[in-house]
Amino acid sequence: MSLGAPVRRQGPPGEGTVRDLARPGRAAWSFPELDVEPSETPEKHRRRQAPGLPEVAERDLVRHYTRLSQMNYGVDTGIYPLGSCSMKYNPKLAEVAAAAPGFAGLHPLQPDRTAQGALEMLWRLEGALCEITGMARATLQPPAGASGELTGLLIMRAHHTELGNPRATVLIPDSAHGTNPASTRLGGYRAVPVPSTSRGLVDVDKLAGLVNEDVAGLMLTNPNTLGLFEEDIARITAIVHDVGGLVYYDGANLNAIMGRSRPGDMGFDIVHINTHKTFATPHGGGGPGAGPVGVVEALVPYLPVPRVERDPDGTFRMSEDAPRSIGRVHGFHGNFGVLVRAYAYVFFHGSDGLQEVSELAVLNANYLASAIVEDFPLAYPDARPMHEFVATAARLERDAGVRAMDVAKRVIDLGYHPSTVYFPLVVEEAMMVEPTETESKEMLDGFAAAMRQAAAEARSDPDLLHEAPVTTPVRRLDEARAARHLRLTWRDDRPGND
Amino acid sequence: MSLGAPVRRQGPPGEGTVRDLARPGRAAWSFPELDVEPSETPEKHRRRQAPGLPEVAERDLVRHYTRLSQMNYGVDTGIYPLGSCSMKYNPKLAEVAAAAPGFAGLHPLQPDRTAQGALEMLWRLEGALCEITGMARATLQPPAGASGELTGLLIMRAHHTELGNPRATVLIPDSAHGTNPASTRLGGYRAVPVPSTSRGLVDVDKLAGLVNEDVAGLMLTNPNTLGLFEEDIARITAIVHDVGGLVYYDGANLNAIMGRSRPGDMGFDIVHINTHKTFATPHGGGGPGAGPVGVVEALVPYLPVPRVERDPDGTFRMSEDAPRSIGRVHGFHGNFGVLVRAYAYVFFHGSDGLQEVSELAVLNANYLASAIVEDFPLAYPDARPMHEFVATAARLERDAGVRAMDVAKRVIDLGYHPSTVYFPLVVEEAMMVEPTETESKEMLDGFAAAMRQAAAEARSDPDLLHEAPVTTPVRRLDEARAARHLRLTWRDDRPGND
Amino acid sequence: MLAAVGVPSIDDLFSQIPEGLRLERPLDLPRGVSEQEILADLAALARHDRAADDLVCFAGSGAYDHFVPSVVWALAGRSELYTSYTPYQPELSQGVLQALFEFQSMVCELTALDVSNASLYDGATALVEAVNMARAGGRSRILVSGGVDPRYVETLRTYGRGSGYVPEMLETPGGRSAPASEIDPDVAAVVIQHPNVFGLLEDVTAFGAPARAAGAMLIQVFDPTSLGILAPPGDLGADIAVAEGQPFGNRLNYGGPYLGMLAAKIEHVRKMPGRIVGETVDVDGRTGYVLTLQAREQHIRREKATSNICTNQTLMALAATVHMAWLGPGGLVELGRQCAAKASYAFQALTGLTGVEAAFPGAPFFKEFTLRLPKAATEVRDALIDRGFLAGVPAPWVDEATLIVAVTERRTKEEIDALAGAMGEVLVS
Amino acid sequence: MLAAVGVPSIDDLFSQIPEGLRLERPLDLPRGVSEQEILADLAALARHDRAADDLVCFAGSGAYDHFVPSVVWALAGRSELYTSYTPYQPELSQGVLQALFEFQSMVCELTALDVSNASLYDGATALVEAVNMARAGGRSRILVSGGVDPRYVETLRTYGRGSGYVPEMLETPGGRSAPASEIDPDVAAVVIQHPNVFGLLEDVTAFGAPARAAGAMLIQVFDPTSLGILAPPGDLGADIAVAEGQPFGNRLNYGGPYLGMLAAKIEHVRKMPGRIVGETVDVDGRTGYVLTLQAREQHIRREKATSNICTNQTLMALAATVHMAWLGPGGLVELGRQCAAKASYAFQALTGLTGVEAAFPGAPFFKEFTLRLPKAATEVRDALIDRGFLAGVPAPWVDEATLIVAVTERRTKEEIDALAGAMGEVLVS
Ligand SMILES: Cc1ncc(COP(=O)(O)O)c(C=O)c1O
Ligand SMILES: Cc1ncc(COP(=O)(O)O)c(C=O)c1O
Repeated sequence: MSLGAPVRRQGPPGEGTVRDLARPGRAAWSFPELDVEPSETPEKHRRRQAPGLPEVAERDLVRHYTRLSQMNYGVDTGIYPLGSCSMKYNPKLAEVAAAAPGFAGLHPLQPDRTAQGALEMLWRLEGALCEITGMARATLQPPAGASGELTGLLIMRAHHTELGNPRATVLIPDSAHGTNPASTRLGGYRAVPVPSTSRGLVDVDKLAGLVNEDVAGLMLTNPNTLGLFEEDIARITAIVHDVGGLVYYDGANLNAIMGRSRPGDMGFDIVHINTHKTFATPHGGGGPGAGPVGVVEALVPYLPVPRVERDPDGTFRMSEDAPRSIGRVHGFHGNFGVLVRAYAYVFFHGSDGLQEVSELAVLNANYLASAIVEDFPLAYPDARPMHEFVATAARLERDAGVRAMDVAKRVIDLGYHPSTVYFPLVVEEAMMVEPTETESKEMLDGFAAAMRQAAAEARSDPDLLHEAPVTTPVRRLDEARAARHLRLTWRDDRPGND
Repeated sequence: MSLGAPVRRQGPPGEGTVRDLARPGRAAWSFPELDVEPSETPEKHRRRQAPGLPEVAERDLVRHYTRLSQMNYGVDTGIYPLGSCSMKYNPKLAEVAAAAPGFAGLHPLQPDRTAQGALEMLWRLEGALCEITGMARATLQPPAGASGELTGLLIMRAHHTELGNPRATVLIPDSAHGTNPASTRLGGYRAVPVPSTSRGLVDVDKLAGLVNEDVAGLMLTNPNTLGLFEEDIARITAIVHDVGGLVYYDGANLNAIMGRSRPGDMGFDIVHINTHKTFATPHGGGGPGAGPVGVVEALVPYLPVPRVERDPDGTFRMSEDAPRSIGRVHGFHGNFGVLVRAYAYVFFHGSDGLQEVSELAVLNANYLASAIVEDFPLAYPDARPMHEFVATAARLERDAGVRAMDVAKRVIDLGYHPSTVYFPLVVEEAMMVEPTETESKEMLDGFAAAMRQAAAEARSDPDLLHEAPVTTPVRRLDEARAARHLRLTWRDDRPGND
Repeated sequence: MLAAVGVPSIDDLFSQIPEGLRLERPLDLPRGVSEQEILADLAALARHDRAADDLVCFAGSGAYDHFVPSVVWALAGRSELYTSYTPYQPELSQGVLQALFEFQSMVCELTALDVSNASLYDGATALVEAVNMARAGGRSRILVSGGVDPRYVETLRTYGRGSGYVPEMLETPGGRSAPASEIDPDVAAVVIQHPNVFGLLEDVTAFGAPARAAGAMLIQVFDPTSLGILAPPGDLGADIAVAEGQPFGNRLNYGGPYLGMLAAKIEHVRKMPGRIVGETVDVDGRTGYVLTLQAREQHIRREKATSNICTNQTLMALAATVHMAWLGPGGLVELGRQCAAKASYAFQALTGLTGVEAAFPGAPFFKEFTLRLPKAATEVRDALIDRGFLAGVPAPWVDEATLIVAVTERRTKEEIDALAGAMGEVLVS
Repeated sequence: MLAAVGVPSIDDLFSQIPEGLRLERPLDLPRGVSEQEILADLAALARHDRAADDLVCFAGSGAYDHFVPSVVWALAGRSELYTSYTPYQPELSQGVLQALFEFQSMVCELTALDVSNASLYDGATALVEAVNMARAGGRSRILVSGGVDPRYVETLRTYGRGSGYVPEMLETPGGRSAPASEIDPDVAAVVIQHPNVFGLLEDVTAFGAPARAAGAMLIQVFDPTSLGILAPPGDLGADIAVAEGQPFGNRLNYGGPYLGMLAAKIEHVRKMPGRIVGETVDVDGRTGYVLTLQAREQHIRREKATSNICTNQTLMALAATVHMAWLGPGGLVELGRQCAAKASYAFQALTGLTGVEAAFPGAPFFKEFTLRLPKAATEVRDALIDRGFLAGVPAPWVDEATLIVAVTERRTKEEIDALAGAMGEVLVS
């Protein structure tokens, strides 16, 4: 029995795209009668024929997208234990807070004195994030984690450049998230992989061998992408600092240690936070997020502009004046609406609540790990995982020819969203599970039971898994064909026709 | 293929009631720390043990009720052609309008000068309703149609009482909606049925024979509950007026004639309007609605209090001063929030739009009737139906032993909400269909195809219909058992256990 | 489509309307406007109101400014529920039906009574329905405590004209009901409100005892927010309990839509008005929910129905269901505790003002209390509006000087102190 | 649960954290509060802002006060969409995936280009991505028209530091771009904004011709609201077109979350950044949607990825999808028509004021225009705020006197006349 609302096939294959609902002359739009003289668009600038948008009534829109929504799974319908993604329940109060006209209706270029509330909110949130991470100041401008990474790397670059040499490489553990190396390249650096030990931790000796004057810094997440705490973190950061390098903290896993430990105290110089992970701002199918970046005192001058500053008289302003700043990383002030939700989450939970969030996240992950370990052993059994763990289906693969993806698809038929699979890349048949603090014991038990059932079925009836899912609106989709016969808009002809 | 989002079984039987999700110590609530001294509840007034409400987290609530919502069919998911109910698409703008703090946060007993906006809205809406119905003044207080009926009957009673004799009976066509006779009794009158002709219209000669000094009035809807326009309405109202009776217009079908004809011009003295039908205010699973009642000049003194009045200086007030009023029919001012939505609908559509609404409603009904007439003949084929029509499955019943309800259940499996069945009671195997103006031709075609398919299957494979539905979260429910082994709360033991 | 119908024009579809009755002119209303314009129009109207968000609200008397958690409308607003109709096809309506079953269950948990219906229009009309239930037994007279909200009594009086009774009022010396005496066999019910219109706690059991001994029913009007700390109607001997359910999940909305709650002893179930949901099983044995005992209702029983109600307040009941589940036992107790504590703090603060007196000294109350002011209550109230407070509701039916003040959990100590300060100024000015 | 895990206490779960690194004190933040308090706190903050609802908004420069129909968030807010993640399990994500496919389709219909991705962060970062696409071919230089929004140029400059380029600015005599000349083989792309930062219409084709002849790409920054009446980027020869998608479905939100749109010719598809949805079929031949060409992305290609973007602005893209479908062709044309007409009316009204001049007399514009004022623009803007208007955005990077004014379909003739009146007063005072 599932505790959520699994996504089920709705019988008839559905009505196609919104364009298939269109009928000439139908319309949902309405505008006031034009109350001034129409103006002439110069001949040469005119559009020749109106764009091929669908002609539909509001009623058609509502039914179409309501139907589509029912073909989608979200945190509001059940557990969403994607490792590394921290899919938490999003408290509804944040939505009410963000809808306030004083926030939603504010133009980004309004003069500061008409936006004091927004500025104060940003100021307080920056302060809270600095306290949580142990940083001196932070920018709230980066619109997502990856953007925060690049911002951090550009700060790193600015720092080294001022010292005369931007340096050439950035060290990244082989288990790192893909955005780390990708951001590194965009920061103008070459990514050099740092091998992990058999215990899944940074190989400190090898690291020592890798550092040199060419190394701009090291990017790390702690707990790392395997969900393990880098116990030697103090030595690690010291090693990098010794050659003048900076250490970057990928905050995607910050939700494991809030109130328990702080990146700043571990020796990190730059920290980004994924508000949409740590602070439960809704992912909305893949975004928006926000990726605030905190830095130590010495790096403050490089933070992007504009920044929120507080004048002695208590008024707030957006300040552009920061000659050593890397500049702006977003067209305006970042994803403000997301930051309002992060503020709501942070101050609703408070110092005690945030610590509890991390404690429960770690407890839930360990409880779930222990519930499925028989069938899905930990990839790195020697260390205790924190808020997430990486299990492996390698044995099932060997014994029954059933792969991690097959298990995931079967779990879907059993009513749950499966874990991340095949990440981190360094683990074969990886299943990376992060329940987060918001799941109940019953839900964890239900999910674990589904995983164990899938494992048992893998041995008794592997085709059940190979064929899965069978209950969903569509079954396994032909991704190869999607890439071979590109149909990226409704104007391209269908992949069917080949 | 269905154009909506049919309700489908979600696989696992579900998690039971919200109480089954409860765990001791779990909670969703939060309140500020009490900032004053606690007070003592006198011993004898104290509750001994806390009520057995469920202990659940907000997350549990969200998933539970989200899941329940997905087991429900609404206008937003597809056509809802319940005859007499006028289930129209509800424009989303009305929701935005009603949420304005100036409306949603207003206390009903605030002094008038702090509620001028609300009062002006009510004043304008009353004016519009009077224009649409041809009445002199109206009360917006009745919270639903039935309440409007009773209000109207009490006005009738007050009128006759002032003339010396409340009179004893009210005439009601045999095809009338159940609330008419029920309200009549509560108004202190005996309901006397008026027979219909074979053409489905009031039998005027019989009516003439029924009227006398004992008759307080006649209740009628026009078009009547069979969807037919009472062509002799002028004579009918005259006949009643001749004996000093009043004629009451049940406005449930007003949506057929807006801008085309007005009850006032037909000779009606009292009119109620179902805003949740005619003006598309959402039914919310069975309510709320609003049942404003308009009256002719002579009956204005009897309207309920308080009433909105406009002073010469343009300010508005709630006036209690109306000595001949029947009094109040609701604790406050009626379903204000519903009236805001009705206002939005009325003034968004305007004079032209409202007329178009009626024209399309009638066109859609006639189109749909013609599309299924082969299999489901009109109960009264001689007259052209207006916004709704009553077909009959009597032939299917005779030929194939398939009843109207079986057809309805099969239509559910085909992805649509069926029509009203077994109403009006005067028609055997009645299927009363009201598509409303908001359905598209494609939707009407899809629904008609489903009806025809069901009729064909009734002959080829009747069990398919007897067994239906098979796709829904639950199949046909044992209503007899529900009434025999009452389980009306989770504290009663289950009907299963017998 | 016209072709399929076989008529040349739209006008032909209206040919049944006799010449003389056709409206030959457009309706005298503005023409249709755009979404932008109608929203601007209504927003402009709403801006002419001063709502509980900018006036600190101490007004009660049947409608209260309680906190509505964000989750309530996030769920009650789900469009599959919001845009559905009365669940006549249960297979397509299990969401609404199960939620109503949960509503009934929680109302019974609150009231310690056996059965609840699926909502009525509001508190006042719920009382009318309760009285109709009581009178269904054949007895006629209705005795009503003077502590019952006058708006409820007016509503009773209105409907009594049709049903043939006049509510008979009982004295309330000191603001509280004396036991209803001289109950003759024609008394169908005695009605009491607890906490009463003055906010005072009543001795419901003592009030009801003689009546019940004489075979009349005891009807209690209750406040659902009080039932975390106050003994429930069922324990006080009520046969039927009714309430205004607004405080659970519903904003003030200038008086509606709210919801009427009605719960009763099981023996009265077949006399109950409105929809009732029951649990049953489907042909495969799956648990499901249906509207049950429909033989009570107008669409089946017509003039013999227990009530004429059809459309009710289901959506508000759904909101109340989510709110009750959000509260749980702990939250409901805390809610009552906070209302009571803040009300008594406010009572101390206001009666501490020179010239302000408790209307009923020493009488215990819940979240509302009654003051006698040294000036006209309306005058004081109006002056306080200019200072940003909705100080309460005057009770002209008592006298010029009486003001009824309500304090919910939303009010802070600061707000209460500020009200006291402002009232102090107003009274000396 | 601790038992199952086999540890005696929560602390043991954190034992891996070395002594010295444990935070031995609570975080220096307020303790948690109730929902009621956090909502009150944020509402109080929001009340310190003066939003577009009470200031009549003539500010633009990249973010516009367009009308967002009620239906947009009623649908984009559906929680199954709202609380879902990147659709890595397509069988559970067809709703989001199909909606994004429709988004891509409509963006291509708008721009007359072949392919669109599923959104980027915003307009400025979309331009950065477009430049990265252009530079992927090996060429290095980026020439940028002086008519491109300076905030976009600053953003380019920031990211250029990492990627190794400095945007080179081109002259804009009279506020408009001259054809980009002297294109050497190292020029990767020329960038133009049309309508440009001053609101003026550019001759995109002429500007791009020499560059394209020299094998460089033409990148156009466009305004989606203009494409009902203005020729689309595809017809003007753009290889890549980017835009700030905010006007479709998104409130102003003090600058975000918005969405970046990026569309291109099909030959560039494998260089595109971010997610792209493709249609395919499932094992039963049913049509379905998946993320495709993922080999471009960071989670597969890591440092070789075309971009580092992971989380994007899907939710905003869903809102834009609903808004575009709400508009349809007719609505989009009318939207453009109204913006243009009201802007030119406002232009007449304001340039009619003594001392106020058009910065670029006679140059055609769309919904935005640039004025030269007889006083400091910030001073005038501030004075008008006290009169209830957000009169526009000063352009100090041009000079003290320059004000850029935007007029959307939401502005009425009355509001425009009132602005003109008020500005007249301010200028003489
Ligand atoms: C470990 C890690 N780092 C970085 C990121 C990138 O963050 P975003 O998706 O917000 O750009 C993610 C997101 O999945 C992540 O899990
Ligand atoms: C013809 C008719 N009259 C009266 C009513 C009662 O209206 P309400 O349900 O609003 O009380 C209805 C509602 O179904 C109806 O169809």
